[in-house]
Amino acid sequence: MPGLGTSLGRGGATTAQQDLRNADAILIMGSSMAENHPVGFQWVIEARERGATVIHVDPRFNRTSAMADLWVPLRAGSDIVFLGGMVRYALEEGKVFRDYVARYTNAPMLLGDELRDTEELDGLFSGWEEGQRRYDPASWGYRAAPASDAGGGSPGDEPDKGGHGKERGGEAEDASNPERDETMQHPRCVYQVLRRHFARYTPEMVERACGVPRESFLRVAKAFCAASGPERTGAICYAVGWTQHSVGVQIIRTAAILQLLLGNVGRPGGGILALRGHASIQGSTDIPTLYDILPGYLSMPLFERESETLAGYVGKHRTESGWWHNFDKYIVSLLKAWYGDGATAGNELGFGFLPRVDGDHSHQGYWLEMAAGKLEGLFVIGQNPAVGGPNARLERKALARLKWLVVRDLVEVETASFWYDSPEVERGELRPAEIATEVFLLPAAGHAEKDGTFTNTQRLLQWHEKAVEPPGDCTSETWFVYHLGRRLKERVRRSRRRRDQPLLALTWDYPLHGPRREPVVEEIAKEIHGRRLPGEGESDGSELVGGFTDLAADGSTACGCWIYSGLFAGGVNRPRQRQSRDALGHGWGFAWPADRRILYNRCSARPDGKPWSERKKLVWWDATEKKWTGLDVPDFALGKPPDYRPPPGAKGDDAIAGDQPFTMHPDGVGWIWVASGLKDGPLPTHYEPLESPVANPLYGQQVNPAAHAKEGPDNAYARALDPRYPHVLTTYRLTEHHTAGGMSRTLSHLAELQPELFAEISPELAAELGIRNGEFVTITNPRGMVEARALVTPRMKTLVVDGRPVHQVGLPYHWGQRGLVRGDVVNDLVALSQEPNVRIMEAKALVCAVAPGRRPRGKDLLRQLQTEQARADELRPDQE
Amino acid sequence: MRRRPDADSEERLDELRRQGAALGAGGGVLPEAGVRPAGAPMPVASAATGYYGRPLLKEPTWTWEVPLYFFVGGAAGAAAVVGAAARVVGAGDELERDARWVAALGGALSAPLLISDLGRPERFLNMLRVWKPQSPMSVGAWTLTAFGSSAAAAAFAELLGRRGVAPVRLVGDAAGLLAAATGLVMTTYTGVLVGATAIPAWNRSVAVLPVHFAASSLGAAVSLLELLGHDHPALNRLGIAAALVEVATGAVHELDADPAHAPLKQGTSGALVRAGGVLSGPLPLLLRLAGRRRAAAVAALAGSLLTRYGWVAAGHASAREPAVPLQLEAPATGARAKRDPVGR
Amino acid sequence: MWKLLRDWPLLRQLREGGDGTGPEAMSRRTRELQPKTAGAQVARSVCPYCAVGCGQLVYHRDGALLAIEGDPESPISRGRLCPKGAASHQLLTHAGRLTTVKYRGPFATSWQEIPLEEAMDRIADRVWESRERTFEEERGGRRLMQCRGIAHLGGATLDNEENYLLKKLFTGGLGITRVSNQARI
Amino acid sequence: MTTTGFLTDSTLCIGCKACEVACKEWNVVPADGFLFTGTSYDNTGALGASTWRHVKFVEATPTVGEGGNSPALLSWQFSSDVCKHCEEAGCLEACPTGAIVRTEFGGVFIQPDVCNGCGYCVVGCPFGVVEKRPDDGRAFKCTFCYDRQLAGLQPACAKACPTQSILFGELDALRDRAEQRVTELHGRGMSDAVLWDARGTSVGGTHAMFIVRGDPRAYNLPPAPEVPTVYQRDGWRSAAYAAGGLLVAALGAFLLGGRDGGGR
Repeated sequence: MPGLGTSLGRGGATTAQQDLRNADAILIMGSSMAENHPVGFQWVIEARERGATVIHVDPRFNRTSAMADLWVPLRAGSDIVFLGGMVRYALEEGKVFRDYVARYTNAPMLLGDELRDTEELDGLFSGWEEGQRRYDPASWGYRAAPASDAGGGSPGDEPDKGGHGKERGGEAEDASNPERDETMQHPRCVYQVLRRHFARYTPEMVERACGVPRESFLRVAKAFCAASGPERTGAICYAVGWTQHSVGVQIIRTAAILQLLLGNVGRPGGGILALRGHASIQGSTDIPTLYDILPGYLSMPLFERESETLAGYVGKHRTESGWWHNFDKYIVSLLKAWYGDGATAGNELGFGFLPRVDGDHSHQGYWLEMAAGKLEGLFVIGQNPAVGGPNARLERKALARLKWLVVRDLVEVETASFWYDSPEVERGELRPAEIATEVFLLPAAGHAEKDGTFTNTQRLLQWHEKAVEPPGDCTSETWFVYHLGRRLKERVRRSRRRRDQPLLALTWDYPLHGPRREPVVEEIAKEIHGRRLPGEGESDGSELVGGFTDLAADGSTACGCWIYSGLFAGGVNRPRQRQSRDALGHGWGFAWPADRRILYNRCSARPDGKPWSERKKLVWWDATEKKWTGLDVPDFALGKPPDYRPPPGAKGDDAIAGDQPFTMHPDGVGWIWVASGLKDGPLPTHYEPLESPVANPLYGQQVNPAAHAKEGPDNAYARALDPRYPHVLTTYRLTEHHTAGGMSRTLSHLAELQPELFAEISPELAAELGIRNGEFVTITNPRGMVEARALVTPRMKTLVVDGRPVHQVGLPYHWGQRGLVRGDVVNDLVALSQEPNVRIMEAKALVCAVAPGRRPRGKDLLRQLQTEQARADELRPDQE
Repeated sequence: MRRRPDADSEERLDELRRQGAALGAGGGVLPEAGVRPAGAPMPVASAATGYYGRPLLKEPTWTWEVPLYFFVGGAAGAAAVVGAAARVVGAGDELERDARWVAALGGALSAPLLISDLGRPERFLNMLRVWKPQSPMSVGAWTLTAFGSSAAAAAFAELLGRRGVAPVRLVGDAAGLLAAATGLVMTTYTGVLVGATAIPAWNRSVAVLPVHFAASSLGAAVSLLELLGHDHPALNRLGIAAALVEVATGAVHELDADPAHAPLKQGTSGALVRAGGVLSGPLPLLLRLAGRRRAAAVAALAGSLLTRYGWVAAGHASAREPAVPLQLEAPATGARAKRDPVGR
Repeated sequence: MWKLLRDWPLLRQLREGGDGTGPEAMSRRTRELQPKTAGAQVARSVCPYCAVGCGQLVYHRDGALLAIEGDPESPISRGRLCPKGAASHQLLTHAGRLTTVKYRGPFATSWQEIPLEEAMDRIADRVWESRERTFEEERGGRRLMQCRGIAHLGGATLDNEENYLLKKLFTGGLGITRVSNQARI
Repeated sequence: MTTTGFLTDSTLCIGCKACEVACKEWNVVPADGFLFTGTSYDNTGALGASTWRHVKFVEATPTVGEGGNSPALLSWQFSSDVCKHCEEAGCLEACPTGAIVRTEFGGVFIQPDVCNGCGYCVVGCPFGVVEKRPDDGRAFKCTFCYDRQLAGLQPACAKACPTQSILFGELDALRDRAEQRVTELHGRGMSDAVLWDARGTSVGGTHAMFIVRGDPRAYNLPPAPEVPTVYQRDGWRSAAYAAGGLLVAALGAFLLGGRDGGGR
């Protein structure tokens, strides 16, 4: 989420699905919303029926394109060129919403003279250290602003660190007002730097790099840029079609820049809607089961000097100005929630208990450790990497190196059965009798069999009630984790060892109920919401806080996740509320933060506090009441007047002026330019996918320099322009199935609707290869080989990229060896690669070869694969 | 990671550039030319093909028993009529007796045939749940009930009648007349039953079918009696009449150019129908004129049976072809069995 | 017998008329037909598939699930569901659902079923042993406090409360840093 | 009781198949086989004993720059099919057992506890909707969610439909709405939008209407469906002639004299 986080301040969708209804134009790109979020798509249809222009830019003409007014196919992996072209169009054709841009973004800020742009360095920014293959962002800062604050080591360049924690990204900025040029004419101001940076993203370049006819591109640019200004707004919807690229974060950045230039953030019918694919994927980042952050986007302490002590750690992450000035309150309250009385002034409130991150501990990072036999045990809970993981073949084989594996799911997924029915067993690569891994497969409870909250794609927490007891031995994760923790705490009850102190101190006294002694989920929710703890002398009776503004840094409050604080305000279970009062759904569930449904909604009013227009009003300043009011909970200090100017030395939110809507940022404005917080540059730049059939038409730099290819024998790549893999391969989901299929391939009512793996192929390619519709084809690349039914369809277009025809092949990835319907694992073709900021794999733009007929079986396939990989190795350029 | 294209891929790139140019690139997208090129056939849904050539109608679900029943029930009905006629005219007791027995046995055989065809045989009584004149099947169910019992009664009376108990003979005659009356329906209603459906090959023949089936039934009935050893000239006259009608109905179909009737002339169904037609029309006619009554009888029986199977087969073929009900220009290409145009 | 006769639609036809296609032809079952959810209890829930967050009404009676439908009052979904959401009753009730604990020992070639509590004890043992072997309190005199040998994957399909407990125990309690899930950008 | 109906508007359909699944879930309809068809995204094929809602995928050739909502051309149309619930219903008239009845809502309902699987309704349906389920023996089709309607609920498919492509309501109101919608679409330049409603035919109108773009025949919607009962007139007349002829022939044949010398 750093794409949105660094640009706007928070790593979440800025708007609500219902609000799409108010848009005048909707750009859906990197998503097939109609296919993967059909019920949310009703709001797009409603907007369309009310006259909005719906635009879909996608390699395939899919169910979303079928409902759109405009559809443009582009080559998978060329998104930044297309969006960059739109940015350039907005800048050069005078489509920019100047009043908004000049006041609400950092476009007027001046940048340092030492900065060098990709224009000058053929695709690299200044600060690139070829040796360490990373950027030093020192030269990216505003003029007259220190490169970083007291914390030292500027963030964004720490190899060990992931990107989720840097939602604020602003460590490198403080409140010392940088030089500005309100006219945005100064050659070194962000606005002018931006113009020069995107100067070469012309319609002609879009045509050349994306394979989009320039007229079609211009139609799209014109239509979307028209949805701008006081009377009109446009929204952008994206999903993993943008994120699963080696430049994923920067694609989203480009969209954020476009929306800021058009004045579409924080206004009704505007914003950027990140469409997420799992019931609580937003929640699992807010309360992260991730390695690089703690609940509420607080960075995990790294194995480094600053993070030795709480003071050093806070000093590093706390900003002088902006909301993150409260950083200390949130980390301390979290420590109190976890370690309770064990967190004392004496032990830095238990800060020393927290483990330090000393490497890439992301999914892909530790899976490679696993493959190397360095891991002993693994818990897999509600995920199916044997089918859904990048380079699934490598991931399956790695499982055999574990001492033990615990899988919890509704059905026996391929991850649990890898040791006896994986393709590797069929190929003789793995033999059950030689696999030492102990496997525990535990049945899980379903959503209607337990209480709890999901956080949906628009940051909305909704409670689901337990209807029935789970069958047999099925249990909730709450039950599993609680009772596992109880057993482990037993063992350290009397331990004095340092390593056991965190476990000993861990607060684990949840009230239990029911036949299985299940923890009361509402109690956990209250812990997340936060309590004011009884002070010295006070008899206990700890009470719930009102919200995150009540949290303190002195250990007098405990809060499990500050951004969720408020979900139990007034002792009421807000996520459980079911009385929707208005279009934005207030009264139904709870949206973080503070039940704001549209973020940065201060932007919906002019700098003077009045709505930009009657048609697009949302939140405004009530001069008589002296407070912000409107149709949503203002995302702004309620009593702060529009003309407020921070006094010298003001800190935190007080340092944010009354016309600065992006309060999470130290400078209170939206960031077109991200001075630090990103590992691959302050502005988006087009790089080719790690595997591409064309040379980067814009720069000599072929791929994202900061990306990690994790190249190896089992993770081989086709080098650029490899003639043996001339086609672009992209993977996706279908409406009828869910991700790796554990929740759909097993259901007859879904399985029958899409019973077999198919490859969508253009008639031209089919003709070239003599493939007939419905026949089997084999898709190959250096990592794998899958067979699928050919679905020959004119919905797949052959594009002309850089003067040559490029065929694109589409593969949905839902099938595996188990379930009612089975098929090859498409993710065997996906490389285990990492985007630099969030370490996501590149699954949407790959290369492949296609041949008629079925793939070889068993050992023959293995032999074939090895030759493919040997070929790839010997052909790999020495630059690797 | 900086990748510099090496020599051979540069060549490849140039070659591809040439291809691109050759393809008249510039528009960014290849021309629509090769949308359905040879080698990449795709199923098509259009006004010309219908929905991927899929059938619109469902095929009949009747199993082998039903056409057999059409034959048996029809013959039995006709036999009852012949028997009654013989009785009325007083043309011979044995003939009347055997006719009654043929009718009774046919009626008795009909019910089990129909029941075993049901998806839920145990529910056969539901056939008498309601009276629906608008449903030929309902009419048939009630008719068969009446016919079966009256024919049986008539035959049974025949048995007792030998001992010359007067009232029994009276009841027997009444039953015989009732059997004859319902027998008339038995021989004809199946034509309406088949004709009044959504199957084009059937419903376009609805005006012919009852006559066709009646003649076929009569031919079968007299043939049976003849094979039982009766040589009453009336039987031969009826045989000739039946054959004449069959020649006529056959001609009607052969001369008809309606595409809906293709199944009557093409494929397996066409062969069956035509064979049935020849065996029950021209052939017995010639044989009878040549005085070969027994041979004619055998032919007519076989023809009558084949005819029924032929018509049911034609119904299947007709239901598979969407061109007629959808009024497509030409027969839909690639109409295949449900949900398998891939051709596996 | 008499009852049977009285229910005979033919007689009803004779009494009331009708051509055998109307009420006179309806069976007792049809005349007493009710939706299967009549009188059931309802729990308010949320669809477990994608992140749209459609409201669901879960109908249940005597501890058994009857049906799952959209919640018309939801301001997001307005009672509508996609095919997956519509199938979520089957998701919880289909025959292939796992309801017992399966265990596979080292080098074993088949599953065996074991009691839940026993599985929990064994898992606790494994965690403890691996943590004992791979826990590093310090490195180079600097605090690490990390359990290197255990990893976790999953969370995007779980409840917030479940993710909270997972993170709290694994990272806060056991020192496991290798924690990851489907969520990325 | 008001008579109700479906209006299925393919210009709003996103082809998600929620209607197919919602129907199967509510009515506990078994799976219909797991065969890949190769005809676009439609692997269900057709309505049948185990498919009471069926989404059709009609593929044309999209043009770059134009989405499916472009009035200029057809690209990829989706349309959810269902039993038409005819005013003059072939299956209803054909059923000999009274298993098929007309409900107070105007729907055509097969009583599963009465049907004995004679199969006559199967050939009586001009839309190929009714089918016998082999392993069960009885005929099945859309029930119009009679049980739900009795309780004032709308049918499962209509309730689930994410984009209100399937509208359920009072029949006449729906008809007006359909005509308005078509006019509106024409106003938007979609001159190929048509309302399929068999009112002009012997079927006498249906309780399921469809708005589609292009020729309805591409969706297997017949231009002139006929209820088979229309053939009965000719049928019975011909039967009467045949019976009369048979009778006359029989009597005549004997009246012409001769005697049966046969008998064993």
